[in-house]
Amino acid sequence: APVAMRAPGEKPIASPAVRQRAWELGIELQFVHGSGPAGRITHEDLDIYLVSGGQPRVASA
Amino acid sequence: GKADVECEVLVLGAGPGGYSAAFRSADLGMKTVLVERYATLGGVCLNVGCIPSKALLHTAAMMDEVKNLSHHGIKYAAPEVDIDALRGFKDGVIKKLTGGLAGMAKARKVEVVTGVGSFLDAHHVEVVAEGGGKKVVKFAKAIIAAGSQAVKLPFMPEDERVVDSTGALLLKSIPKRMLVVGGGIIGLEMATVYSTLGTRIDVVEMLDGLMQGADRDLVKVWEKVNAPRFDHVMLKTKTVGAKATKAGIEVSFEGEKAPKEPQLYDLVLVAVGRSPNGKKIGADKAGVAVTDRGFIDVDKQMRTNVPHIFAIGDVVGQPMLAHKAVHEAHVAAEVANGQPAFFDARQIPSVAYTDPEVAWAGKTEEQCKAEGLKIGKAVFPWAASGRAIANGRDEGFTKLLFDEATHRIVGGGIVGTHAGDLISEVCLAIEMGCEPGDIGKTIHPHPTLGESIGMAAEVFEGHCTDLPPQKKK
Amino acid sequence: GKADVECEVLVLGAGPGGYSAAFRSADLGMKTVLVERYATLGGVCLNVGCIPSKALLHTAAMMDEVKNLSHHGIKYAAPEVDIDALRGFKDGVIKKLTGGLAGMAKARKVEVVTGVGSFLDAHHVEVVAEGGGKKVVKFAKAIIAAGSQAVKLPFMPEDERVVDSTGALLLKSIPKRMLVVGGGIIGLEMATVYSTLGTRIDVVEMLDGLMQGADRDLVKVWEKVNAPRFDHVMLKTKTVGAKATKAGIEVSFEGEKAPKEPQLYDLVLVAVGRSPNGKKIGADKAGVAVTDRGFIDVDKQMRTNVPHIFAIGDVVGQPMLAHKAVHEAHVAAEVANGQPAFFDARQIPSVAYTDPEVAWAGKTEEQCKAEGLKIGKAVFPWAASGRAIANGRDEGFTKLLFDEATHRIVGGGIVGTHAGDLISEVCLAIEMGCEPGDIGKTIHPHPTLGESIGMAAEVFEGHCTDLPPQKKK
Ligand SMILES: Cc1cc2nc3c(=O)[nH]c(=O)nc-3n(C[C@H](O)[C@H](O)[C@H](O)COP(=O)(O)OP(=O)(O)OC[C@H]3O[C@@H](n4cnc5c(N)ncnc54)[C@H](O)[C@@H]3O)c2cc1C
Ligand SMILES: Cc1cc2nc3c(=O)[nH]c(=O)nc-3n(C[C@H](O)[C@H](O)[C@H](O)COP(=O)(O)OP(=O)(O)OC[C@H]3O[C@@H](n4cnc5c(N)ncnc54)[C@H](O)[C@@H]3O)c2cc1C
Repeated sequence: APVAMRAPGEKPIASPAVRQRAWELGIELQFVHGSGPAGRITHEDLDIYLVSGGQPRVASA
Repeated sequence: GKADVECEVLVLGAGPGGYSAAFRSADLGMKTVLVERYATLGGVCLNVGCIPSKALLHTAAMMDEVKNLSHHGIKYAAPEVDIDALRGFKDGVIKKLTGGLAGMAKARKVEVVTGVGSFLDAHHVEVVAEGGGKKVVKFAKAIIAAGSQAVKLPFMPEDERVVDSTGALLLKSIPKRMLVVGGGIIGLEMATVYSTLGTRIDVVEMLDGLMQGADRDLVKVWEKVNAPRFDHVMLKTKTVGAKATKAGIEVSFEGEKAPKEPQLYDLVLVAVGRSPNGKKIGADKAGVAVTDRGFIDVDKQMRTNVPHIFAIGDVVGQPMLAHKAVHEAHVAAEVANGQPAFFDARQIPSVAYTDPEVAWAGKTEEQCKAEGLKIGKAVFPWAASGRAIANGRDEGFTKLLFDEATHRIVGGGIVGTHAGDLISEVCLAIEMGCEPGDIGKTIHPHPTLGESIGMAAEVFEGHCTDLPPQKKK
Repeated sequence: GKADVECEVLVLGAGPGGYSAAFRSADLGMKTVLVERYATLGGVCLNVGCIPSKALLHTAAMMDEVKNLSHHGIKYAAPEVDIDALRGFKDGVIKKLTGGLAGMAKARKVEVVTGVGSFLDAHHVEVVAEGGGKKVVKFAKAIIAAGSQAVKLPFMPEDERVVDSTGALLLKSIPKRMLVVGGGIIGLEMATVYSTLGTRIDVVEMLDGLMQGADRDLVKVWEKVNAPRFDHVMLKTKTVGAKATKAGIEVSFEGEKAPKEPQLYDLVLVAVGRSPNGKKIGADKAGVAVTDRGFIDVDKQMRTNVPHIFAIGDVVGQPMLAHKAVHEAHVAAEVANGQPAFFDARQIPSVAYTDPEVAWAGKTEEQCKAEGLKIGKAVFPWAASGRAIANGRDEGFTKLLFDEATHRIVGGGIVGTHAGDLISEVCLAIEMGCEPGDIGKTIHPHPTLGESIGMAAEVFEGHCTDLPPQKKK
């Protein structure tokens, strides 16, 4: 199972359109790495999440 | 069972929630029936709520503005006020909008069935028209948008001088003394209209402040400007009795600010809240659960406990606001159409259309404190806004709240003229998860009231050059 | 060379660009000198531009609104107009703001040197005070913010009845007939003020439309509402001569709409544009390149060709707007401080503070067409806005432009009351790269003018339920 990247209850930062698309794709934003400033999740992040087979991309810390 | 009409989607109630749900359903290609008790569409909002109140408030705001013009060398004598014509204007506004709705329903081939609707079972609603005629509508899916109604105070006498907001909006006459029971937005909006027309106002509120829900710093500015409208603002005070006499309505109070003697009023407006209509639609027959208080619980997709029956608007809970109803309506219709929509708003704004207006979105400071969320607060006072000063109205301020950990905006509040229009940018900023730099580096036009939002974001960063130097953080 | 004063940053000119640059420089800890020819800070914008014009425009808008109130049953007799008091109000607004600036300069320990400044070399400016006294300021870095001034028409007679915007703002009297030469924003704003005060207006414009820069659909709405203000709108027409006579200024025209006979005016406002002050500051002595037209070219960091000398505001180019100057100012100060700042705005909004207001941000339709950018256009007409109808002002509309390829918003325009405040949300949306869903799914408060922006985004997606059904795309 994917590992949550955020504390439970923490709302990931993503715009309404990105949130809507994630919902449509059945993606839990909780598990998506956000590449934008302060971890904002973009459409590209959703694309990467999808091609990586739903595996959360670990932040290249 | 047998049905007179069959449809894919039945919408019960034609307020902003209901008509938006019906229109969206029809636009998505579903055969839609809209059941409404009254002859006109639009519900509380268009007929006896948002719209008529704002028509009167705009007029009141302009009348007050005229008084300010005397400081600019433009002196008007007191106007002739024809309240029949004012009422006529307001009714014309309503008619234009409800007429528009009827036309749009027709254009969408939404069938409107007029009468009181009640569930017979999970797939049938019976509609009883005023004359007594009955129609049964069979539906595949239903969206409940039955709204709310004003709460009554049991001890108030049945008298035409005791009214709820609907009665107050009728504007039958301009009373000398008026009591507003309940210091919420609706009561204060009506108080604004009547006081501008010449009425002296008392307001009584059980809690310890007016306009609950808004942060106190915002309300304070409103209070200061509006103090002259009120003879008595009775906080922490209860209305305990009322008697209709020939001279007026005699009201007695108990509590901290209660006058010892009962007070006499020409008009009493009861505005102590609204209660949902969930218990009045035979929901149990459809198996839809209703809470004790009359609300219908729903999930993020606006589904009730019965998966093909949805509910939206005032009947599903607070905040009871038209814009919440409309957005929920779209979700319900889309989900009924099999789309993966969901209601996931980060913020639902509130506006008091008083003078000045008070508007807020996202989290309030009080909420952040209650949640233990550490926030940074940035305020831009309108006393430094060129436009506010040029307008002769620089009493307001713009406040933004940023999460200290993530530096994202989580809320904001504005008090000042047109605050209700200005707050939209804050709404968008919250939904987009903006940082101070996103807002502050966005070039806002000068000189506008809107630039106060950009400036407040600059204040958060210590970068504002339209204010005295800030202390280093 | 020898210097009377030494500083890290010298700022030349104290308009919105200059004072913002100086204040930001000081806030960053740099010793800052601000050189200004006039005794008050604030430049064109505060003294003879944005601010006084808006003070008068607000008054005018309210006077016009009073006329509308008669349709609401509120009848006012014509006001007593005391133009001395009106001028006094306007001057009071300016004083409040310029006084505030002086205080803020002091609080920041920005040294203000009053007099005309001129470069001696790349590290010295000589300042000549009105009395003739001279001071030399030595600087490590300089920020040029010398602004612009009104273009003159050579054939106009020297006469107190021929004025530029500064003269028009003096509001010496209310002429019977006024000619506005130039149909841009500044001219039309002044036309609005004077016509509300009772003046009959003619306007002459060489190009084929008023308010160039704005999309024609926006301007059309303004034109329709404002037609009664004008006796003649002479497009594609040139002013070719003028003669001062006892009866007035006699002006002759040539072109498509030119009257055959010269016309007589009590006041002629020349508002044909502004030219930058780049050639008047001895820039060559510092090695700073100035274009033929007097502009100073800068890079994204606001550097001129001389790396330690920056330039900002009207003197660096179009659009000549105060908010552009302020944002450039911050960049220049930060770069002078060694920070990696740069000016990279996606949009600079424009507003005509006429009645109704016209505001636009980002790309216009005309621009998109010129660039070959395929866009989707979404319009929400205010005739369907409950608030606009309640305000009795539903002539406007809100328009959003989305890139067809990326679905990102690239521009927007609004015509209607308070458009200038409303456009801010569009500015933020463009900077954030919003999609229609971002804006449309943001819950805007109802009933506001601001929600027209949310609705326009819904229109783009074909989802708006406050309009007749849209055709499927
Ligand atoms: C004075 C006042 C001012 C307000 N101002 C604002 C404001 O400025 N902004 C704002 O956002 N909100 C405002 N509100 C609140 C707003 O009006 C409501 O939130 C909104 O109308 C809720 O919409 P709704 O569709 O849920 O229900 P409603 O508007 O209550 O509509 C419900 C409809 O269902 C019908 N109905 C109910 N039961 C049945 C039945 N059994 N059969 C047939 N029909 C039925 C009713 O007749 C009604 O038409 C105001 C309210 C009031 C009273
Ligand atoms: C009537 C009118 C209305 C306007 N309305 C708006 C509006 O609503 N919104 C908007 O954004 N813009 C408006 N503008 C434009 C706006 O005023 C300018 O864009 C803005 O003032 C430019 O700022 P600036 O700092 O570049 O220069 P300026 O404001 O022109 O300031 C330049 C300063 O430099 C000083 N100076 C110049 N040379 C020297 C020298 N050699 N030595 C010493 N001092 C010197 C000048 O005295 C002046 O104070 C308006 C302009 C006019 C005329």
